[in-house]
Amino acid sequence: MAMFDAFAAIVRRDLVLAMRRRSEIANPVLFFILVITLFPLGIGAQPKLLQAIAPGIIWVSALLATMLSLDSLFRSDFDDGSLEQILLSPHPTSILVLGKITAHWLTTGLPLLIVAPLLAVFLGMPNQSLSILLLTLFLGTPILSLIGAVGVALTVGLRRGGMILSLLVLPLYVPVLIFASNAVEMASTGLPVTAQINILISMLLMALVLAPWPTAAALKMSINS
Amino acid sequence: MFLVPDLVVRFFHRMASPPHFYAFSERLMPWLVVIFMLLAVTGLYGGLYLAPPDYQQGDSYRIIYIHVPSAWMSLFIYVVMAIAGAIGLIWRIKLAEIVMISSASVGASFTFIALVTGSLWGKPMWGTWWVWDARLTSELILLFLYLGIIGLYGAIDDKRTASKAVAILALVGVVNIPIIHYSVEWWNTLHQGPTVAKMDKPSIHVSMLTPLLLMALAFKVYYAIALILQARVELLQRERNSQWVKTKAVEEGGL
Amino acid sequence: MKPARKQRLILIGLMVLGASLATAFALKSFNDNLMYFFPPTDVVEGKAPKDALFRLGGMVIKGSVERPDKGMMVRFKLTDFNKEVTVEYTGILPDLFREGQGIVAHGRLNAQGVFIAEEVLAKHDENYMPPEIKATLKNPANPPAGQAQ
Amino acid sequence: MQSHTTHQLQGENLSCVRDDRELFTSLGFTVQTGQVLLLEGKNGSGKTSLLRIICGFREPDTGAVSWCGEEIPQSQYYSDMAYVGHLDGIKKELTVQENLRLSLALGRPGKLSIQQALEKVQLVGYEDTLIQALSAGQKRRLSLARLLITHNILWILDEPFTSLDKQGIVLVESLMAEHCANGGMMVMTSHHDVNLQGVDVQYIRLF
Repeated sequence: MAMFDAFAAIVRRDLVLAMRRRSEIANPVLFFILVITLFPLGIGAQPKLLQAIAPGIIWVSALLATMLSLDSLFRSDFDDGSLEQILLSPHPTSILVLGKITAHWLTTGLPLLIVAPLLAVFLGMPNQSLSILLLTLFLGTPILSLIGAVGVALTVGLRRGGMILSLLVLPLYVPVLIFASNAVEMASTGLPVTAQINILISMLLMALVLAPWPTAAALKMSINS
Repeated sequence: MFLVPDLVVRFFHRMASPPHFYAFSERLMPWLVVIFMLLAVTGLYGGLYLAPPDYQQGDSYRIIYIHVPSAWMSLFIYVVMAIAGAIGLIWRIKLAEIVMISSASVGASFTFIALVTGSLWGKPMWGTWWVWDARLTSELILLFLYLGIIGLYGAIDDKRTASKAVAILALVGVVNIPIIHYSVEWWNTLHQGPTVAKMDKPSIHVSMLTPLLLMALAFKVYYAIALILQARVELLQRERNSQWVKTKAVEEGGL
Repeated sequence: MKPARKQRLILIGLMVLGASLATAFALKSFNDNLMYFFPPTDVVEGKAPKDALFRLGGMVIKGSVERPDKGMMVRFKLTDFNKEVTVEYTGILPDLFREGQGIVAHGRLNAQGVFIAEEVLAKHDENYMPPEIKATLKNPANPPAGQAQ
Repeated sequence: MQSHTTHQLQGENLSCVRDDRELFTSLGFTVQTGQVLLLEGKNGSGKTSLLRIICGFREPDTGAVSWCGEEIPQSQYYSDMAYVGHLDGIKKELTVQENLRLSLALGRPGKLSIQQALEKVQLVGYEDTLIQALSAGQKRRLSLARLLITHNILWILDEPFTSLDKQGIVLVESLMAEHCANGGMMVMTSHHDVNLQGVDVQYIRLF
């Protein structure tokens, strides 16, 4: 199917691009690690306290790291005219946009999952909640990329879009933050978390279905400015 | 049978035309102000003087006559914005865009009032200025959504493009508001259950309910006034090159 | 354009599938307990977390409020009309805190099974009425509270 | 239904206001198979705005553009048109071939293969070169090669001769003439004089 070929081609292209400018992958991960290491320094190394707030710290840091990486989602395509070509494609723009978001998640969200266990150990998180932490990151970070795509599509044409972007995107991230960090917290006290996980799955599916539309519409609008 | 729909269609068609809206709103304004004054005065008199003190909260509960209508308006206005945004996106009616963007600052103000009064009420009642409870938190996030909309509109120079951007954002936000609300509610809850919306038997006494409803109406009319005033300014700014605005300016001797 | 139409159908199909799966998962989660809010019964039966902060909700048993060392520390018993839990709290209680009133306490259990509250919040109900009307109403919450003692 | 051999791009009563300035009003045109519409005018006269309206990026303040009798944006239009703007739309971290492959995936396969197209624009031997290493003229020719490998009828070109040398200009002109002779059509802007032999060219002058 030509439509899915186009989707795959976009994903492949963005992955190749990310490989050729590796700092784009490295930056969000480094930021993530850095922010998390700042907490013990700022709060003081009190193992009990750190352990109690570890899920929150990890998730807030993941949220900020994703938000900072959002700008790279459409920036270079906007600057060099590739975005115009994507919008003029006969294939549905939402599918092509979904391809870009997928690649973005693979290069910025997935690396967070890889370093998260290490950081969890730093913060003294109990082992039983580690798998739940990874599961919530696996389900939650794509939602962040999908919602963030709408915001960044709205602001990509602006010269000082960065501040506005955080104002647009962070409030919409609240539910993900609540359910994900709560699931990890509950898991560390040995409580069942199926409800939170089900909700995260549900939100991910909803975001997958809905987010590409406003993103495509916003890109069409942004290309004019 | 077809007479009424036809009239309604004609009315909306006329209203969608900027000069007609401008003229119509000018005639409407004094009436709205009078209605607002009447409602607000009777509502406040009823709420602050006539209504008895509550069996538990004493006189502190009287803040609901400001708090509750503001909180209702904050959500109501957001929904109006999203609907106006959708109309603007689909049918490209300029007036819908103007209604949407003019609502934003009014909505943000009501949200802010609801937050402040809620906080003032929370201190004596719950023992704390602020709790991270479902309604408070989602109201706060609602305020951020409003501020995001105002910020985005300000950041884009071309106002037609900006309206489109804001409409997309408002629609995304309206999908998210229930999700945000329920997420915070499950997470943690302290705020009391809804009072008036219980259809079977409102759990508020009639002597207290009547002023509350009067105040709610007064706030609605106030919103209409603020919206119209904002919309007129916005309209003149956008249409400053059109013939009717130029004629108007000459008539009023401004230029 | 047949292929284009076919693609669009596939796309719509996928979207419907995604949306219905999302709904299914959301509905499924409603069946689970999402409240991190435990009544005294759960605490007594050991269902509440042992080593973590949680919220305990219930009604303050009439006559149970005491200040053992005449200081800021308050001790009272909470009930859900089934089991009861002793709560200790040091600090200023909110206005609406009174006996027979529902409250929410945030804290953790100590080794003796006493709930050490870090925060006590009075949960006022959604009823607003003048005091004289309140007096004429029977309060259904009272008899069980009496039994609990 | 239109027959598949003749196509028509039509603009009716178009007007565009930008930053309070009326760029053009009640502008109309009709371009048919084999024809070229050349937009002329000085900088800021609205040429690019008109092209962007024709692309469907920008909405006209009045009027409409239609393709084969149907108002754009519509899906058939986007599989029949191709656009080269003043931004190349090519990724500098990718090779020539990778760039063209992506264009191919985004559109539908056209008459020429990637190799044939590179021969046409004289970029053979550069397949695996990163775009960073190409000159401005070579980049321009590469972005025009995109037009050759995908299926399209209407070319929309914004200053296609920018940064091309004399030889490049002649080359591109011949590609244009060939495209029009084979049932294509074009809408373009140009500062340079365009020499298209045997092609029916219409002019719109914007002020």
